[in-house]
Amino acid sequence: MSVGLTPTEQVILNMGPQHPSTHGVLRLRLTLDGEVVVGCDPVIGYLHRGMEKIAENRTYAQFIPYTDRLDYISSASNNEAFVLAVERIAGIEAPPRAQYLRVILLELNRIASHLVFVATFANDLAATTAFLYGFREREVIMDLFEMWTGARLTQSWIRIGGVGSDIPEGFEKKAHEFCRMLGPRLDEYDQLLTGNRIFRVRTEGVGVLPPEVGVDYACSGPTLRGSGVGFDLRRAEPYEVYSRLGFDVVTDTACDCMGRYRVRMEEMRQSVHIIEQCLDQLPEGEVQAKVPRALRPSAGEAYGRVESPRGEFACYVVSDGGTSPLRVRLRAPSFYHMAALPEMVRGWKMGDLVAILGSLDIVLGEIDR
Amino acid sequence: MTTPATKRESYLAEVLGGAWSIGKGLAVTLRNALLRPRVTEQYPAQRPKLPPAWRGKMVHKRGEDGRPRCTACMACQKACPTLAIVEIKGDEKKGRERRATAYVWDASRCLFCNQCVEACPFDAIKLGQEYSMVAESREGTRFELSELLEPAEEGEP
Amino acid sequence: MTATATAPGVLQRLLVWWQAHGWPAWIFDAIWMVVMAAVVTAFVLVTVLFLIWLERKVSGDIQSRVGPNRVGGRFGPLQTAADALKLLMKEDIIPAGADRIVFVLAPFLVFVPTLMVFLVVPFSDRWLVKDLNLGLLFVVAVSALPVIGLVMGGWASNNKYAMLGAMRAAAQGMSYEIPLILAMVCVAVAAGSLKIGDIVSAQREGGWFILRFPLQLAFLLYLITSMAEVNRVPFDLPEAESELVAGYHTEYTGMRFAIFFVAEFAHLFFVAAFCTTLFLGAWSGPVLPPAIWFLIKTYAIILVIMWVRWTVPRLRIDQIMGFAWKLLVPAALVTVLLTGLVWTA
Amino acid sequence: MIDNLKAEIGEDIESAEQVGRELRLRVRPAALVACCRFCKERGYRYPADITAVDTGSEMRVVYRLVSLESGEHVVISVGVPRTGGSLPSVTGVFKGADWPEREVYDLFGVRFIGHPDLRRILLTDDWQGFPLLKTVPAQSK
Repeated sequence: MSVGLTPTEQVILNMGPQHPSTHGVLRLRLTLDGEVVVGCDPVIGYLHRGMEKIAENRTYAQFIPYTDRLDYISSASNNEAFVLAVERIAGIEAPPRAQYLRVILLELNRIASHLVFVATFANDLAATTAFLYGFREREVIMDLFEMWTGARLTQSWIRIGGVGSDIPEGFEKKAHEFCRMLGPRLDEYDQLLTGNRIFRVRTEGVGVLPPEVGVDYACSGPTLRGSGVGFDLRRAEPYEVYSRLGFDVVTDTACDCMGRYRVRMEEMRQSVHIIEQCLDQLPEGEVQAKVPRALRPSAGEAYGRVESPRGEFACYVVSDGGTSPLRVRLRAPSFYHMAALPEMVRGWKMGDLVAILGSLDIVLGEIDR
Repeated sequence: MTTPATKRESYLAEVLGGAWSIGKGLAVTLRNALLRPRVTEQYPAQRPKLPPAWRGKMVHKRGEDGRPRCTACMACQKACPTLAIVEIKGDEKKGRERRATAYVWDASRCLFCNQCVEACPFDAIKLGQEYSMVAESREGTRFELSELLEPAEEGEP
Repeated sequence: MTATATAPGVLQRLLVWWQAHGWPAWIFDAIWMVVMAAVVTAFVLVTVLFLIWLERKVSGDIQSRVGPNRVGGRFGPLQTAADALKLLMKEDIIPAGADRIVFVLAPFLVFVPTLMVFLVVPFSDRWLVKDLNLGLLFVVAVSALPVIGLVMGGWASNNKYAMLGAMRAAAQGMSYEIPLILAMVCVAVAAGSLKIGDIVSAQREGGWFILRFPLQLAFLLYLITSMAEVNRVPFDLPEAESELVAGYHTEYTGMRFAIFFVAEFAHLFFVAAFCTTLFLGAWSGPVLPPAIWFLIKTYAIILVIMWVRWTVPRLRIDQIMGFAWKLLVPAALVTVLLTGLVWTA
Repeated sequence: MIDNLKAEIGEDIESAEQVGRELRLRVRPAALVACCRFCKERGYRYPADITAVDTGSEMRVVYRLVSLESGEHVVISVGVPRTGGSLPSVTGVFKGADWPEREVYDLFGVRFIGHPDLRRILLTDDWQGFPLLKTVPAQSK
């Protein structure tokens, strides 16, 4: 970007760990040429709590509340991945009602997470009002969680062999109400953001992630689907009762920030559809299978993969037959997306960097673990 | 840094379309400003109505005799993922007759995961409605049995 | 026209008394202008406090929130006063690597010109501190000065975010000045004068300029460019919170930050007031006193600017420049041409 | 698949076992990169996970490659010594292997030969030791 003979110099800018749009304690070491990003080196680990080490020193059940603190925007998907892996090793199956309830919890978490995405993404682009609208709608979900599980954010309500409790009276009615309310509100977002010309020029064509590159970086979830790859674990490796539920795997061929945003907007509508099906099909019965208090699964290993709102959240559990796992590996989607970030931002401007980072919807809790 | 080829609109259509799209956004914000209710909770003045399932400060239940139901069996301590139940002591009686004399729960360690409640064989504890556990020191977040015990019922000695 | 010519009756008598002593009238004039300037400054500062409160209330309404509601009663009228007090008591930090003199000077270089322009705002039929012959030119010249202060502040902070913010402020300030001036030129052509008083009286005789083709276009151009001039979303790139933390004033704290902040809102009030003067017939209106009419129109413009600010996202720097040079400048030139054709025809 | 692989790689494959949708391979370090490339060419383009397991007696690095089309997994385990072990890097095959390999290095101390930028990732640069080894005690039990 040098003008004529004027010599220019590259600047190294340290963005974060305290910065309004790094979505937590992320640090980006940027090399800038004027406004243009020529290099980006994400520095992570500020939130590292040694979760995988903790897991080796806790019983299986005791580790569940810790998993909530990974992707704290949608804690149920972390619970689910861990519980799924443990149940596979131990050969436990949750009763049908519990499986439906899990799906309801997971999908409500997905909507809550996507609402936070829309909110923060809009905020990154300075549309402050959409930020508060997203959180306003999310608050209704939080109230639903509070009513059922007694906690708003870190529910830890998916347990080995079932869920923590059955839904209380009146929950179904309120959930239906929420489902009916959300659709029109999303249409409103479309008017406020999706169609807005300024929003479009800021997101369309920005931060292109070609599908083959996305797969090579092991990106998943809306980030990969926004590049046109229809990879959704709810379809590819159905867990719980997803195989019985009708929904579309949303993809978008735009490969840019707008594509990723649109996928998430549409996924919220699909999630509403899933929740309504679950509420209609919800069978009677127990919500917790018989599980020994001191669970000692036989030696072996299992891989639990869950489609979290961010992508493939997986849990690799190795058991040696004891009460604690021998090894728990937490595979966080944001970690892989973060690795792809430098490639996506190269050549874009500062303002685009914020948009691209926002469009990946990272959560530092699961990146740093 | 390639922009996918999109159909280029005419200059004027682009300008007018852009203005129209912003106008739609303005209509949304105006509608919200004039028609939608304010959702903020005025916290200290207005307290949240908590559902019965709320997981807050630990509460020790009393038995019919007014004494704590806790028998100091240590099941909750074993179940706790974070060592939040620091100390449990019982009197000299054995088994079901035993009663807790000391019980220290550290709110700053607690994850409010409910596993202690589920582990309790005597239904002696629950996570209650109290959500404000503010303290000025770490010591202040440790609650003794007397602070955790639910208030005695009316009419009892 | 001098201050004395627009002065009310009491003043006339004072002047007679003054000249009876044989003292020259220009000293009286000077004293009178100082007094008026002080009054205007005080008025602007109070207005800024009110505007900040208004902005928070408006954004609260738009965002389903309440906004300030504790300090000084149910609607929190004293919230900004309390905030100002807080800022006054904050520690004043000058970064170690800063260029101290420039750093200290910058806020004032932003603040003073934004107050100076109020000298030519006709708040009512009697209240125009100095109706300069080249009033419009004065506004154009003085309101371009704050950009220098922004660049100085950004440079002196010795902070990369501030530097980027300052560069953005410079680029944006320059680019948007051109369509802004062209929009004003349309008004000058229509009024046939650069003098504010003439512009106002031209509207009293022939109707508000916004009702007369093609000045509607000039009005739109003025509104858009003035949003850019006061650095508000979608043109808030120099501050761009989500990108540059706080842009050029990242390193400013306490009172120095407050001066930047006050200057920004004073500028907002000015562009709205001047918009009223140029296009909405200034203080003219039926029944109510002229000053009230002026404020009603000004606040209507301010509310529109706030409404836009809380609705749209921010543009990128190259898009902002493209918008100015590819759309606003040609449109402004066409408007000038049209105005010329209509008014000479 | 197994037969093809054996024909290609030969005796560097120590064992192969199909468990459900997973093909679990045990491979010698020398054949790792060839094996990964072989799998990628056959549709296992998604490097879902790279991690290590320290059982206390032996350590292995586990590569999980997934085919997005068929949903099949290939799980490649490679044994490494518990201290000072090293493996060839597969970053040349999968770009997505960069960060996970750094993480395995950071937490287990396995060095990846040919990795473009092998630094600590989650822990600070001056951290001593590799915390996920079983020899490192957890603070509280």
